[in-house]
Amino acid sequence: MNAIEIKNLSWRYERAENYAIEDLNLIIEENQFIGIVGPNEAGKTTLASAIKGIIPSEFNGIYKGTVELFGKKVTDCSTRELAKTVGMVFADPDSQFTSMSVEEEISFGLENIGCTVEEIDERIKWVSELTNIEELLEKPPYDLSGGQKQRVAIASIIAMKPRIIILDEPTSMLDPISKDMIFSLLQTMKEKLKLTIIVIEHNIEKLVELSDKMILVNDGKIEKYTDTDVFFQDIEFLDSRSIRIPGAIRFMDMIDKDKDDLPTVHLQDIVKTIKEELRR
Amino acid sequence: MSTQAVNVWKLEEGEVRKPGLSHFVMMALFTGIGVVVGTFGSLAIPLGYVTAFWPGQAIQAVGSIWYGAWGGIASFIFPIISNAISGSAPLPVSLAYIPGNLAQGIIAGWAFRQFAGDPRLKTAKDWALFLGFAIIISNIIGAGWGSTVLRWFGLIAPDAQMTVFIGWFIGNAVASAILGAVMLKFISPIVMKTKTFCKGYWA
Amino acid sequence: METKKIIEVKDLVFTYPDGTTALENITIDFYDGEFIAFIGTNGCGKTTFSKCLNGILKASQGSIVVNGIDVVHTKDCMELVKNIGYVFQNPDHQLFNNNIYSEIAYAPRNLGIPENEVRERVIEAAKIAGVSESIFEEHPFFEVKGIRQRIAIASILSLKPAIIIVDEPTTGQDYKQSIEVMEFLKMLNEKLGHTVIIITHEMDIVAEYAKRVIVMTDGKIISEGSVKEVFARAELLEQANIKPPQLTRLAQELKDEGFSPDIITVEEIYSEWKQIKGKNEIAEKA
Amino acid sequence: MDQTVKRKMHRTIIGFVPGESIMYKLHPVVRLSLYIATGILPLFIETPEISMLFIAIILILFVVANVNLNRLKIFTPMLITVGIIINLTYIFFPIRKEEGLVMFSLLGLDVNFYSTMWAFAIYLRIITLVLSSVFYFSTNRERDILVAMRTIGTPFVVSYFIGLALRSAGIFLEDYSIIREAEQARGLDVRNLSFLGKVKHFSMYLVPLFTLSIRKSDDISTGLFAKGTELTGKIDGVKRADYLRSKLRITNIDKAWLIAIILFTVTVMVVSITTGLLTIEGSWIFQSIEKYFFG
Repeated sequence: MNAIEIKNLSWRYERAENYAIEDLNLIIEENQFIGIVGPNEAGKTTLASAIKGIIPSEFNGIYKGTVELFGKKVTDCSTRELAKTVGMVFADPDSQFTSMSVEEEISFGLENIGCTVEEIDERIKWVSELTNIEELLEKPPYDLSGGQKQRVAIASIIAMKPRIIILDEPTSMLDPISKDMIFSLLQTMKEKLKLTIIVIEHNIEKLVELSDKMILVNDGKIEKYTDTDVFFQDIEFLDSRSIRIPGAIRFMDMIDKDKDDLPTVHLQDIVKTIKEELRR
Repeated sequence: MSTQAVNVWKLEEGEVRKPGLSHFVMMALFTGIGVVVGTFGSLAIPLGYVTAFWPGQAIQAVGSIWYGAWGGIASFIFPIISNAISGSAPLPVSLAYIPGNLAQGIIAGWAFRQFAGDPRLKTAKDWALFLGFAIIISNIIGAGWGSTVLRWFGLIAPDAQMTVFIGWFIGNAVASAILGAVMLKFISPIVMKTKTFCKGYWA
Repeated sequence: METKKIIEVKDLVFTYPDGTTALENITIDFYDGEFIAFIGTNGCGKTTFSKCLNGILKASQGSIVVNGIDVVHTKDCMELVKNIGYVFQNPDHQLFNNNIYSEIAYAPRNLGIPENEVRERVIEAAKIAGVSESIFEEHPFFEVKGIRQRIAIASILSLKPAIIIVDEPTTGQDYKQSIEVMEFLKMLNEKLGHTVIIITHEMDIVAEYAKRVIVMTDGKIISEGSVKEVFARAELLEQANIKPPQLTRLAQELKDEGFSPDIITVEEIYSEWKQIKGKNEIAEKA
Repeated sequence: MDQTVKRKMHRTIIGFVPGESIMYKLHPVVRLSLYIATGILPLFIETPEISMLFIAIILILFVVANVNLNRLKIFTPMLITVGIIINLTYIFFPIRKEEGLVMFSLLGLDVNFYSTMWAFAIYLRIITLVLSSVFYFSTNRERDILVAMRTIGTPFVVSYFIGLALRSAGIFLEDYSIIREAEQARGLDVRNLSFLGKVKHFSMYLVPLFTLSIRKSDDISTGLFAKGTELTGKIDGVKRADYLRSKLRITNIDKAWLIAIILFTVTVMVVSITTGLLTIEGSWIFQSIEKYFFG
């Protein structure tokens, strides 16, 4: 089943001169891990907001076309239905933390979608173990580091068990190790929870390791939407769009310049391939 | 000088403004700001309940100019919290202050809408509205009410009410005129372009 | 070549008011014209350290001398500001003027510089930072984040400080913007001779631009040296919870094949690859 | 060893509460009712010695509750100025001066006996009230306040609003300290500023604070939308679950305390209204001073 189906979507913010998204079509199947890349202001966040229904509900502007989630138009969904279907985690962890303690932050969303106290209790236990925040449950927001806040933000969305989860630069404030933790959490989620996960990230090196498919958004349009290895076939094109190519992939590209098969993209596969090449 | 002032409160053609979650959030943020400013105002010059220098009234007035009734609600809630935190008024006194605090907020918002003042304080009329309604009249009512509350609770000698009233009025008015003018002059241009800015009382 | 010491830090200790020690006995020197990167996990003390350097935070013990000024004891914050500029991570914390021109002019005006020279400085700083003169009258609030960040940098540049510290210059920026900011800092460093210190989590950025790397953990400097030296010490980095850039890690995984553990660019790994491959082929033939 | 040491204090927006305290054994609603009781009772007590007893009890509570008494320091200047103001108003504007009980003259000003005694009684009363407020905020975290509010039936939207307001006060304070550093980094020296300069400088704190708040308000609203926020007490016609409250149940001991606090408060109120026991005239101090000056 298609998790997301976007048809001819255009959106222009009130007062803006140009369309942020123009005539965009996209189909994302269930249980996929999608990485979205592209320059800033290209329309990545706008696209995510349209999937989540924040656009057109929370912003004024001109909206054309349709966005369907599991066959139902977002514009026909109530806020609560949307919350149950799509979860979204934003870049700034501070403005997502609106309660006075971590457990309250997680329970707030669950109360909104009508969970009972017992359910909430269970889900908090489950999600805090999954995201490794058990120690933080009673803490207030100003007692947490940026990384901890980002984990709480993710936990509070996962707890709502949405079928689709969108993360908009979820690791912007984090050091490399904390970034790894978030990404391995995403990996676990994908495997265990059979979710559809969409991640917007500038850190392509990490996205590559997890994404089934990658989307390049540029200038309000989708310029490329393919399997991850196919995505890196044409490095010159990606360069022309100022997309950072992970060093190892660039190196592989230099090695098999004249080969036609798909590039190896995962770091461990690259290590293996190089070892094999050297033995040949 | 172009005196052809535009009425910033008039809806443009086809413009739809409706209250939403973002107004609620802005009200909470503004209340938080008021709590901080109010608490520090009370602690900075520690005169206890006769807060002779309390810039909090500026937050109240400006809040209702920018955010209409949302700012009005914030204007009577934040002093309860900031007074409790700074210990400058006990809970019962704080509750008794509510009508005065509401007046200190909402009069400014009403006057600017009623008489088409520009929050950016562009003309002499805007300044007159600001000083006349947002500062002088608001604080006369606020200080009048407040000093009466203090007398009820026996916290001042009944005959001292006039003196306390004058002290209160001057302290609040001077501090708030400065803070309020700075806020309106420097921040209104930004606030007015945001969607939470209220042209009416609720949106 | 003898270069001048520009920052001398001796036995620096910083303790927060609540009693937690953020920095412990740091002793290090920085030289004029260096390009330095501070790296380490969140909360390792790198930001605290850099704030001590320009006197925003007052060191609890020890001494810091910047260009001959005793940072810990000086009362003259102007003198200090002229020598060491600090760009905060979020530009919104430091933009407070009504238009972009006065934003950039703010610091030189604080120094009491005559208005015509202020104007020159503003124009120069804006030009270097890539802020167009056509938006001088605009309100900084309405610019996009990339521009706001440039304005923030320009507002520090107009002070012409010998040392510039930039906290997380590339956070939230896309690749192109990151490159632009970093190329710009590189230009300040190489062409204009500023000493540049960046605080960052992006190891690729460190590998490409920094000359010297300071690794911090729990308020201590646990490793320092050139980029290659530091990234080659895999175990030490692990201790600091830091991972070298992807290519370095690739080379380190291929150590047994003969790759050096301090590779940082694609060109290096490619030329080593050719060498090793060539050797293997010769060995096979023999 | 360091890792196992429990933290001595918990942070709140305005300061710290002790890490461990006997007060935490009580349900937040009991603590709130204690606050309300200690916030009302002093208004029914005129007798100085009983007010002093009350103050002593609150100070003992501070110690029992493990609160760092240093916290009281920031309130000292205020308590002193309040004392001065009360006394001045009652010296300059004496009450019951017609009785003509002048204790002594100070710089040509008659110091009226009854007025002074009254000022003293009122002053003690205000100290009691301030201390009870400080005590409440020194032993309750924000979440306790919210739980207590919800327990006494405050509508969800109100308690949520208060929570969000407190949260934003926290964000506001954090931003403020960063902005202060940023200004310093650009060579702002407040000491050298003229009055007008100081006013202008004031705006330099405000502008970034507000611009940040405006940006954040947008982010927070979309964040709340993303969580399917409903600010009503009912979801689908069913009462909204209250997780936080469910975690803290009211025990029988809590109930006993509640009843005791209410009974005590009501008793004191009744005694105060119906008898003369708690009036200033009934005070032993009042009577002795009266005797000393006027025989």
